[in-house]
Amino acid sequence: MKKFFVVLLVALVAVTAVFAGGAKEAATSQVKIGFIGPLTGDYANYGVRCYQAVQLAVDEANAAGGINGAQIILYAEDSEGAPDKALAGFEKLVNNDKVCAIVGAVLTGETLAIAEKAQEEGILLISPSASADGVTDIGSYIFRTTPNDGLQGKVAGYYFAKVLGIKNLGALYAKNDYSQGLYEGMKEAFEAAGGKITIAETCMVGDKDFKTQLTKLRNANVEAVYIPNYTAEMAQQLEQAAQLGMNIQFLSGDGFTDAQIYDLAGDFANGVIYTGPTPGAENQTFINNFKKAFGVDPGTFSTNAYDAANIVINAIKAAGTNRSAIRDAVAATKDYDGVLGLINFESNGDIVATTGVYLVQNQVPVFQGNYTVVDGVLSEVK
Amino acid sequence: MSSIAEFFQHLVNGLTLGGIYALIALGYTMVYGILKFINFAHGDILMVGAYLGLFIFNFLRGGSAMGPWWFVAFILAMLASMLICALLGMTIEKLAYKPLRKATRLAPLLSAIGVSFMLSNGAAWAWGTQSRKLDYPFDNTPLNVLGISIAPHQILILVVATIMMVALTLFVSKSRMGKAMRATSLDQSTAKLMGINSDQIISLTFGIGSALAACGGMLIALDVKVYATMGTMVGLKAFVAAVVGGIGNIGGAMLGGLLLGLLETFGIALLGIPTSYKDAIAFAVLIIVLLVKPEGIMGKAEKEKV
Amino acid sequence: MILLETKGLTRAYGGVVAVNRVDFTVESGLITGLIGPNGAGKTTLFNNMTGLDVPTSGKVFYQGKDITGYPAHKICRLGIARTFQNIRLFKELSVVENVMVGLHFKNGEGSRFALALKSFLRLEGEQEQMYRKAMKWLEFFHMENMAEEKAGSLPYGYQRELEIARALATDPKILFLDEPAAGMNPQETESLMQTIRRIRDLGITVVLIEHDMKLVMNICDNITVLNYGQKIAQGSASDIQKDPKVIEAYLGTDDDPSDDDEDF
Amino acid sequence: MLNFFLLIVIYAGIYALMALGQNMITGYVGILSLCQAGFFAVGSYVTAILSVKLGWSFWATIPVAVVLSALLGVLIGLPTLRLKGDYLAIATLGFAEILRTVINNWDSLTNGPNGISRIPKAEIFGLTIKSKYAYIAVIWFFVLIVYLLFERIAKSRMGRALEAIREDEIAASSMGINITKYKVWAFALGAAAAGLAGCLQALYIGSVMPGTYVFMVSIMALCMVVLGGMGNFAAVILGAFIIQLISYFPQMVGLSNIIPAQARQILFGLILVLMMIYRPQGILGRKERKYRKTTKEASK
Repeated sequence: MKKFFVVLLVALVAVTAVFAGGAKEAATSQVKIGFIGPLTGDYANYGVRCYQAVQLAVDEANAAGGINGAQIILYAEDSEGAPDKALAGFEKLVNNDKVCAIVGAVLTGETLAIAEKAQEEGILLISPSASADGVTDIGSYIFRTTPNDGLQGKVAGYYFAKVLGIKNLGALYAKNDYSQGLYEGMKEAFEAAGGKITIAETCMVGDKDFKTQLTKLRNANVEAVYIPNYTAEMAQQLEQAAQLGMNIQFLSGDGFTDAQIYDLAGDFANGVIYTGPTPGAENQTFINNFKKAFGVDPGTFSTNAYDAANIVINAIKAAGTNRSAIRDAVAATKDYDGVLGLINFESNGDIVATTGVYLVQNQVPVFQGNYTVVDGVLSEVK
Repeated sequence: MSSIAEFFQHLVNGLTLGGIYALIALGYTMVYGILKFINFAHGDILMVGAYLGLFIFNFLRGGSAMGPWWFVAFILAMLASMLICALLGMTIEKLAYKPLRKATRLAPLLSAIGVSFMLSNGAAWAWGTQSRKLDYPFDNTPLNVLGISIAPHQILILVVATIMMVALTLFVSKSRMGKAMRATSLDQSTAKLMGINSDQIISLTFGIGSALAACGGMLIALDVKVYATMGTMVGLKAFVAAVVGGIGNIGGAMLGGLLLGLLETFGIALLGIPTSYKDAIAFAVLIIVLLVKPEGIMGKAEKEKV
Repeated sequence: MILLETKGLTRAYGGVVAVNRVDFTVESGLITGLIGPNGAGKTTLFNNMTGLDVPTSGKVFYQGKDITGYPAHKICRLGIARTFQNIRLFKELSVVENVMVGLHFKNGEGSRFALALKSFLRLEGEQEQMYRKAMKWLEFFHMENMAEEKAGSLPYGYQRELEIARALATDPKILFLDEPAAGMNPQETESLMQTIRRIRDLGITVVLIEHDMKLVMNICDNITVLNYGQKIAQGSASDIQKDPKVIEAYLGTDDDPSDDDEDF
Repeated sequence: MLNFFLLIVIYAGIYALMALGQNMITGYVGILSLCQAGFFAVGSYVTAILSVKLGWSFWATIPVAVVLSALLGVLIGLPTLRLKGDYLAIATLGFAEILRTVINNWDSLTNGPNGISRIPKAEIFGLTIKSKYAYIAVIWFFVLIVYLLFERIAKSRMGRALEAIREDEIAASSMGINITKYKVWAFALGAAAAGLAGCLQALYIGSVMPGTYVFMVSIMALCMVVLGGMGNFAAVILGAFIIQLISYFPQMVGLSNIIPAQARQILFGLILVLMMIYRPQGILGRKERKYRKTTKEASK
């Protein structure tokens, strides 16, 4: 009766022995970095795209000779979008693989869960996408290459009110950290700038039918609708809005930077104004390389992940594999010229960022300017 | 509610959503009716069907411009996808469920969850995690009727759901196979004594249920795009719809689906329930219906023999 | 003395009236038989008296108290126990455990909360006590050597007896037996008759549904006959055997289409 | 590797509590409930809210979480426990989803989708619980307590009543057992155990977010019960340990560096199917209670 159990145990032990033995033979001329993000489950698409971007950065660095001759090895762990799984991945990267820095995690919640442990362990954690306020305040080892929701929302709010002159705005956001964070940041700024949110509708993550919400928005007579969400959901919303005969200005956030939106939404994307990172000179090269490597467009946070990986790689080049030295080197990053443009970090680990504004015309985003908000005043950065 | 037009707009939206639920619920209710277990993998078969349909459709239409051929290609793709999914469903039944006929009720349930895992993650592995668009096989410009916008694909969904329901009802009530199915669902061992090969019938039921899922998958794909986890929530809601309508009852599945779609829509639109509680509405309805009439709206009560 | 009686008890399922205004009385200390062709409503009447079913109209009185609509567990606690037509043992539990379930609410004194607490804290002693009581009942049926076997694995006849033992463990004043001799051979039936008499001698009133006329006529002090849900006769064995209505009911209903109504 | 193994021990402990509760509900009374994730969430959030927002000590949050989960269990149990089999399963699943939706939307209390983070560590005798060994000690201490408690209940008259209900509700009620009361009791006990698991999860992870408490968590708890052996509390703990070992095994041995993440999930699905086919009664099976050994002679 217990045969099954015995066989299972023997198998587990055997495999453990084989792999544990194998792991020890690792060559010395290797530099290990880690990645954590949702690679399966509902958020897999965002995690996988970030992972691919990091992989691309690592491959490119290795092709260019690695770090002082040493090859970089990327260990990726799946968080499934849940903090406990993220923590397990973190433990494994830090204790088993002994990576010297980690790019991740992708979602705010899971990042918050591992950030504290990263701080305790003293290992660099640089998230490409955890945009909620307060993430980097957990400690000195926590960085991110995405502007916090506060900034992006602020620019969006002031831009909508002051530049576009919108007085009366509707919103449709998802009840998840990213979407709600952007909405709340925007709302605060928009209302501070004298605008009014007439109607705010929400949806659940994974919802694909927004007709009810859109019908309510349609009948609320607002001047524009803000839809900060992920790519596929926004494509869906734009298309369903068109099906409902809504002829209204749509506004969005950096979820729109994923070129896939044009595959999914096509012409429905035209006319949308959105905020997003300002592209650096290398942006197009990155997009082309990404497509060549993985056969798909980079996702919303791929650029952030790619830059984060490169910043880590550069820091290791400069400072070696000591974890705290890497942290210091990253903090000292000065005008890194990435695909996001020039990158610097604030003292708390947030990216010093400006937010670009784009208008989609004929399925191509047209850059409208680069903005930041200082003391409640929107100013264009040239 | 600002106008009558808005009311009817919500009605149209609710009916389409309900049509989708109904379509999937049909497959659920058939399988449940015979095997009495929740086939959690049903939603994932739907997803596989949508992917296959997408690939076949894109292959068939090649580089041709949109026209009548696209619609033909779409229908052909749907039929092909239904056929493949029927085979897939039968294979799954044979490998993962058939050995469990005599085990506890929990065994097939967990086995189905295992299958669901394998299908959805397998799809993500093979076909990537990004959403894909299934192009409309026709001009989908919404029709404007008295201020109500109706997209042609919404009409298609309702029409196909109705056709499927009628066809299924006829099949189950009139055909030899259908009668054997009903007999099997009532009492497997007696059906066996009557010379009905119940294994074959169960396999066939799975085939039909899976084909229905594939058909639903392709129609839903028009509405929600194609991605690896597309079947999970919609599958669960469809099951809820099947239970609300009365499980094992084809008309009930249709009714439950439409009811659920309408309630989700009007619950938000009329009753002012926050939209983020949309999923909760479905489950609340389920619980209320089960408490008032545990066998579902159109189901028949079975009293335990004492 | 009338221990239990129904007054105008009616139970209808939709249009089908399974039991129709039946007045049924159980005299204390006697063995009462309830007979009738298949589908006559006997089990339905049982279910309505033991709380497994609620009458459409009419009342059930126990020791003069209206107990209509009481849930089954309450009725059991009043001292009314029963067995089932299709044996309903706790098959995965051992034989002695089955009887111990019967002792569930009876064993010990005081409030049920105190009982539960006592059971929780002074486990061994309490269980030991229950075990001994249960074994006593098994001895009554000469089944003590099967105590640790799974109830589901017992031979059919023993399962029937175990069901009776379990019911007796609830310390009832009335015991309802639903076709206790069904499926038994003549020897087994004979021994069952002895057992039923011994139960009566314990001071327990017995009510039984039975098709085995020999058994019924032999041991029942009082017999009620149902047909089509209605009471058609009541009296001693000899009265019943002579009653023309009863004779007609038994001879004339062989091809009665409503045969399967018994299952309600 | 050892460090990672310790993590598995911690997670196994947390899930073992949930599985013990599930076993009380499903293994003992035979109620197919899919609601453990909901009670797990309630426990986690009670600890998170009380300790972060009101500054309570971790230990003080435990009784509140346990009682609240149990009350919720009663609240959910009273209406749903009348249902049978899969209907009950789907209704309880519905309740779990509703709970999660409420948590996700009640921003003022739960912080909505962002969850609550930086939950303070617990202290005991002036020492802060920090190391993995300390967590293991605390978590498995609770596992032991709940195990002993449940095992005790199982052996008492209540345990037998619950088993009787599982075997045959009608017969049980005819034996004077108030089946509704016992079912609700069992449900509340199971819920309380899951709530306790939630407290410990919140403490160890240090943050809570709605995305954790998905339907899969309930399924995992159920798998642990089935794998271990229904109605067998010790086996269920073993089941929890094995399932966690299987699901984190690729990470522990570095297999996750080689195979893609999806393959790991596919493997898990496959194991689930194979497990059901080859050993549906679990590793140890149902525990049979012997009150007194019958001697061979006695049966002759």
